[in-house]
Amino acid sequence: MSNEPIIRVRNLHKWYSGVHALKGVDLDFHRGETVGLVGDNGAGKSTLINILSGTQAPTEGEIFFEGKKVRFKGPADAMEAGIETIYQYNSMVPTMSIARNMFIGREPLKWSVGGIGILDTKKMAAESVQAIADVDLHLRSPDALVGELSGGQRQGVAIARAMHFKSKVMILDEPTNHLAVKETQKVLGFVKSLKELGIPGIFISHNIHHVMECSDRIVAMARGEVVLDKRVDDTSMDEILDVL
Amino acid sequence: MSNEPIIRVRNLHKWYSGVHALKGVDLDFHRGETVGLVGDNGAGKSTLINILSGTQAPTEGEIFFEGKKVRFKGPADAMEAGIETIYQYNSMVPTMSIARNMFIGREPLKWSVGGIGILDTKKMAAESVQAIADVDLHLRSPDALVGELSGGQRQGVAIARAMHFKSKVMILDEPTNHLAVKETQKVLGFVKSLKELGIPGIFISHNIHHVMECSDRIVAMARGEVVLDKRVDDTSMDEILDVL
Amino acid sequence: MKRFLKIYLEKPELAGVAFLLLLTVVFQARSGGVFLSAANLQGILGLLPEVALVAVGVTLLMICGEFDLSVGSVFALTPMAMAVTLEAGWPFLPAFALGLCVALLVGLVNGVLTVRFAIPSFITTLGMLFVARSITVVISGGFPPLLPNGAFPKWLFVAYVGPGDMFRMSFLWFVAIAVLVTLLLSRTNFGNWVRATGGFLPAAESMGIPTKRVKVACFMICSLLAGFAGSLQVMRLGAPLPSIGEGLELQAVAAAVIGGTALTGGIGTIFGGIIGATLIRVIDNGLVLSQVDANWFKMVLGALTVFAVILNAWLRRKAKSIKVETGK
Amino acid sequence: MKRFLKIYLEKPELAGVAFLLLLTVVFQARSGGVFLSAANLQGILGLLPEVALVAVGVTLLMICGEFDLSVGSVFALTPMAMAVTLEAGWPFLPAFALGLCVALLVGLVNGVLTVRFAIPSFITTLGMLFVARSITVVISGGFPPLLPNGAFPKWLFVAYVGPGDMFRMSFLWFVAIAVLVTLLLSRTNFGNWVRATGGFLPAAESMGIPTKRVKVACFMICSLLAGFAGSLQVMRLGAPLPSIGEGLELQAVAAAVIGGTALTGGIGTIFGGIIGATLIRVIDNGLVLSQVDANWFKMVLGALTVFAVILNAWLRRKAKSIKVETGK
Amino acid sequence: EGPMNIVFTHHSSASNPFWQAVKKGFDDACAKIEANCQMIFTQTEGAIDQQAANMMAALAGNPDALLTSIVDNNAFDDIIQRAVDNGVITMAVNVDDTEGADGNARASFVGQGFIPAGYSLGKKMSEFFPAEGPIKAVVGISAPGQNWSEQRGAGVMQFLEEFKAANPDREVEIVRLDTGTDGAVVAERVGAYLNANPDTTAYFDTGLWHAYVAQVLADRGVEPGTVLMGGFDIVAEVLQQMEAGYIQVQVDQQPYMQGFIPVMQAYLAHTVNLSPADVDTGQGIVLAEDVPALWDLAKQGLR
Ligand SMILES: Nc1ncnc2c1ncn2[C@@H]1O[C@H](COP(=O)(O)OP(=O)(O)OP(=O)(O)O)[C@@H](O)[C@H]1O
Ligand SMILES: Nc1ncnc2c1ncn2[C@@H]1O[C@H](COP(=O)(O)OP(=O)(O)OP(=O)(O)O)[C@@H](O)[C@H]1O
Ligand SMILES: [Mg+2]
Ligand SMILES: [Mg+2]
Repeated sequence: MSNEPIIRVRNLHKWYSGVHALKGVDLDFHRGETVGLVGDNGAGKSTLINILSGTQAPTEGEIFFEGKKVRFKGPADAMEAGIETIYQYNSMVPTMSIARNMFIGREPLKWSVGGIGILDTKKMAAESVQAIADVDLHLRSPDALVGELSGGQRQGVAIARAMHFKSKVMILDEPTNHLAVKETQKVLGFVKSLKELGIPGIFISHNIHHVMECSDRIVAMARGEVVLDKRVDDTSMDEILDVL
Repeated sequence: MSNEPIIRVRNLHKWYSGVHALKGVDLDFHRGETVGLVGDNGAGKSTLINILSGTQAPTEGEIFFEGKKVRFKGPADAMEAGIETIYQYNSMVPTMSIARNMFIGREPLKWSVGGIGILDTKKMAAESVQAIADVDLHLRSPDALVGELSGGQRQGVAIARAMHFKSKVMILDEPTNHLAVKETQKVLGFVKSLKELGIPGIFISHNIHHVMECSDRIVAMARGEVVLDKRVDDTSMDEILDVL
Repeated sequence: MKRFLKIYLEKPELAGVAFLLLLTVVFQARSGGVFLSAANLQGILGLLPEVALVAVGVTLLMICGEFDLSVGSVFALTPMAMAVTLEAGWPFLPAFALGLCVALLVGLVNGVLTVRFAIPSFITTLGMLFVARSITVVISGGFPPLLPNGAFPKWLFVAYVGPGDMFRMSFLWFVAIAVLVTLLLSRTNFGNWVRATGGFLPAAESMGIPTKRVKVACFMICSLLAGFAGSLQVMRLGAPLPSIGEGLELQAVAAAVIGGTALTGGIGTIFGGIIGATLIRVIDNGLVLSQVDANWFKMVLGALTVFAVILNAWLRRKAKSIKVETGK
Repeated sequence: MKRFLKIYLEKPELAGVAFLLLLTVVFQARSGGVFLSAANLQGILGLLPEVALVAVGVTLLMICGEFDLSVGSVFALTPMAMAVTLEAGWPFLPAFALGLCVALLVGLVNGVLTVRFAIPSFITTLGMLFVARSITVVISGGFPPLLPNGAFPKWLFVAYVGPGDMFRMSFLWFVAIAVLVTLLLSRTNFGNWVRATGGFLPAAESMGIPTKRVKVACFMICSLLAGFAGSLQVMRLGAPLPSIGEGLELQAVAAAVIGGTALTGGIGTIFGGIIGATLIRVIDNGLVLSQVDANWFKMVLGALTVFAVILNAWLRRKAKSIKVETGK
Repeated sequence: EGPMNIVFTHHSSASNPFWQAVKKGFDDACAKIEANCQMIFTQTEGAIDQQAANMMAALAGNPDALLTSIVDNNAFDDIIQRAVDNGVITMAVNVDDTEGADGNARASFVGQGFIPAGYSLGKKMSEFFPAEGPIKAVVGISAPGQNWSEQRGAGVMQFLEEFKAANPDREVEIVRLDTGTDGAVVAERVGAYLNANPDTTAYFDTGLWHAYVAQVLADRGVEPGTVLMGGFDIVAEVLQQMEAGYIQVQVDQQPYMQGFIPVMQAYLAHTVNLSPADVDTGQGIVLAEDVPALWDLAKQGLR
């Protein structure tokens, strides 16, 4: 049972209009294992994790989640199944406050009828302040608009949210972009801590040092195909740089 | 004459609604010198360079360019003066092709009347292909829409553009974000090459290694103020990490 | 004090309130005191709830990032459906319910077509503007039926209430609904979803919000309010003309924008929409009292509308440049 | 072949062309062959240049990211200004030039207000819709002046030309202008700026494009074309009516959207706008010929408009899912 | 030979009850002669350019007869001339060229012009004016710039000016308001005006929206007849308000007849070559005492 991969990807293809972005990807993600996903720009990393998180539909191929074949119709399905994602782009609503952004789609409610109810704004403010402090970010107030934050502050809020809502699987697409030194360390610490919590993770980064530091296994992609899939202990920085 | 700074900033203040983002910044940028600008998230780095490149207006303070006091009304003014900038965000039009994005505002014309004329599309295509190849980026065609590129590809195009239009001063706001290993090396190489070309540069990054590698001088900011301003040779990684 | 000023002036709807007060003073003077007379206020307060309800719905939908040009037609269709069934002998409640169901259905169709085929709601609802108006004419058979006297509970919808008969019941309905929608938008998770959907659709989607359903719901609320508003008007005036509500769509959008709602979605408040609608009504009424000649009427109306928005933008900019750390 | 199909179907305006062909066949059958008769085509081609010119301007402006609701009013104001001065004894050329200058001025005011105060053009031009219409009525004095016979060169603007008198001169003007604007948009640096400004304003600005001036220029071109189109119509009909062009604003926007222009700016083609305008005219004309009952007319019109856009979206999606590496 | 093809184009939209009555007369008449008939409305009220386009489209189908309102002296001249040249029986209905047969190639005119109608409304109303004291008349222009509204208003004002000239000793004030074409808005605007100017003698509407003004006055408890009111066309609400005494004079052009008669004339012209003749569908002044008789007709859509 514990040997069965939590996510199994078989023969995954993705066609954008005129671009064959994934060309038959086969991958297994195991419980309690953090996979570092590396690859050239445009290799298809984001495409792969977008499919896993339900934001895009595969053109062909199958995904098994906990052994069952799944077909996510949207991010909501994937989140329901327990996949939490930090996207490379597009993860914040700039016209809304930090506190609201933290909880979009998962608002704490004072009471509700049929899923719709009154927001518990106090709890939202308190928890978001806490979550942001947890990533060492200094923000003025949870009521500031995300659109008025600096690049790194915005990324920090996205990280804080994902850390707050830990889930069965964590996917992080270049989470340390825009982040300052301290915050980057926090994020790397978080990724490492996933293993202790038994949460499998997929960590995309162009910084091979970071990837080697945090992952158990490294998967390298190039032009829509997996070109290397080894445990960190079985490979070396040079081998990875070589295939890229 | 050669001792006079190319850009002199005096007592620069910037108020966003409710936020005092720059609190009296004094800085000199000299000819032939690359300055590494580091600082925490939200320290005010982007704000500072946005003012230098004309996208934002300072609330208070003065800027001297080549000794003359200037007041940029918009990015066009700054570009005219010779300041070329790669922004942290917002530098591409996603609905337009790579070739067109490369040349927006500086289109090569077959002939023109009063500044308006017929595009030399062949030249645009050829030069953009060349410029992109120069940053080691593999792109399908110069006609692909920027909005359909991967994060790194997009950043690569922005870099290629800036490298193509070398100017009197180069400002780079976190240019290596989203870039893969090889492309990052290209960019660092480019920053280093600025010195040889005698072009002063301002290089923002959260990767202290990169900054130390490329810059002559390091300026660290925190909470809207300059807290460290030393030549690379006179400081150390630890001192910098200390003030951050 | 400075801080207080800043925070308040930054709210776009409060710039609207300021302009409203200014206009009140001007019109009061120009009309020789008639503008604020009880009878005139009574007149304004009769029509206001109806257009303001439409503005409330349109504002909500615009915050959600969509458009509805068909509100004017629904405004006519709902009461027509009600009147025709009333004339056919149905009791009030089922007839009224039927009317509102028709409105909901129109909203549903608008919403489903828009999100299902991913086409601009501008087009869907422009088509619906024609379709719903056409159905109105068809079911009326061309000749508007009379609302049989006593066929509907006047006391519940249009009777005068309050001191000096200043208000109508419709005003109370309007206030209740406005408060409800305001709370829905600002205090519930649904409201959060609406703002997120209109603010940045890709982010809202990737955060697992059922954006399609949120949009359809907003379309339906918008249509329902327009239909209800139309019914109020018809009950007040006693006869359903198939032509009522023509041009209401642009007026409602204008009200929302004057009140600070962004055409691109995500930004705005219900209160702002109401202020916008009130401004439009007040300008209209004040111009009549100022005896502006027919040919010039529209010019002043148009100019004042633009001026309202300019003032609004200007005040906000001023407020922003006040240097106070708000701690935000 | 597959690749060819893909590339062509992905162009939104070509889906419009396909629908146009389909409709032609349907209407030709339903009208018993009248639809494609010389007389009817002549009729369509008489009116088409006028609305299509307006659509061209509006499409350009929408690609630039702005809206113009005042085109209908300018459509009436320009020829009215011309007619009034003609009646006052001016020769044709100065009168015509004056009319076009008025149109340019309206565009300038629209543009300057919009960019100077950073307010939505929806509001500026909605205000202008009222103001310009009001000025039209005022200068006409309520009653349209007579266009003195022979006061304008019929041969240059509205005379029939071509085999079987199929075309009017206005059609040639339209073709010439359409080609010009198409080239302006696709081949010049100005066109590049327009697309960039509408595509993503912050990027366009930071790249040093004078976005404000670009916008104002587009407003002026849009107004100018509307005014010129209105003049053509008045010269064709021989009477400057103060009421022409009402409702044209929504029709022009609809034409642009049907032709694939995005309401958010940056995306679209002039040809698409023309196809959209043609579709609207053809649907209108075909419905008349198909003897659709008056009360149902609007319903079919609305439904077909929505259907055109749905088909458009569907075809494009199909084209996108064709798996061919286009090397883009 | 097959059934006759008759087309009716005019300047109004489908949500206008007056034209629905014309349509009923038109359809009924067509049923009687078993003709193939089509009435074409415009999308927006008073859109003459659309009407012209509709006429051209309809003529492309080679109808036997074209019935049309001629709301502008020039806009339709060419089109009608060509129709006549092609042998289409062409008649003006409801509104004619102000120059009559001289200004246009149409064969005949059935109906009553806007200006005369306005004039007779004013004239009839003057019988209700108080015998002495100042007169303050408000003319509500429903749609400034549109012929139907401007000309009706002009007719009323023409009479009022004559009245003023004829009574030099009395103070006569005439005000033009933009009242709009939406019942609720008209009610609010005119209601507000009357509020501010309680000394108003009479309100003339160029459409039927004064019925809603009457509603407002009734709501406010203003006695019927305090402000005299009159306007055009008959619908149920107008009759109701006439009975209540708020509306004194209404001009009714007998729309059903305007739809019916021209079809008959066209039929005669087509079958036995009788030339169509002008028909005045009546000054059509309706007063309160006529109302009971009208109810039934109105219900059937005949008036
Ligand atoms: N919406 C789209 N339409 C067309 N092509 C696309 C689209 N999105 C991505 N692509 C293409 O698919 C390929 C894979 O993109 P993807 O974003 O998965 O790359 P990536 O590995 O995440 O790169 P990076 O490291 O730069 O983020 C690229 O060639 C890209 O141009
Ligand atoms: N448009 C804005 N409105 C209000 N506050 C803003 C706005 N833009 C930036 N700020 C604030 O100004 C401060 C400085 O932001 P800036 O973008 O200059 O930081 P930065 O040093 O570039 O940070 P990063 O490394 O994260 O990019 C931050 O506190 C930010 O929240
Ligand atoms: Mg990526
Ligand atoms: Mg920054």
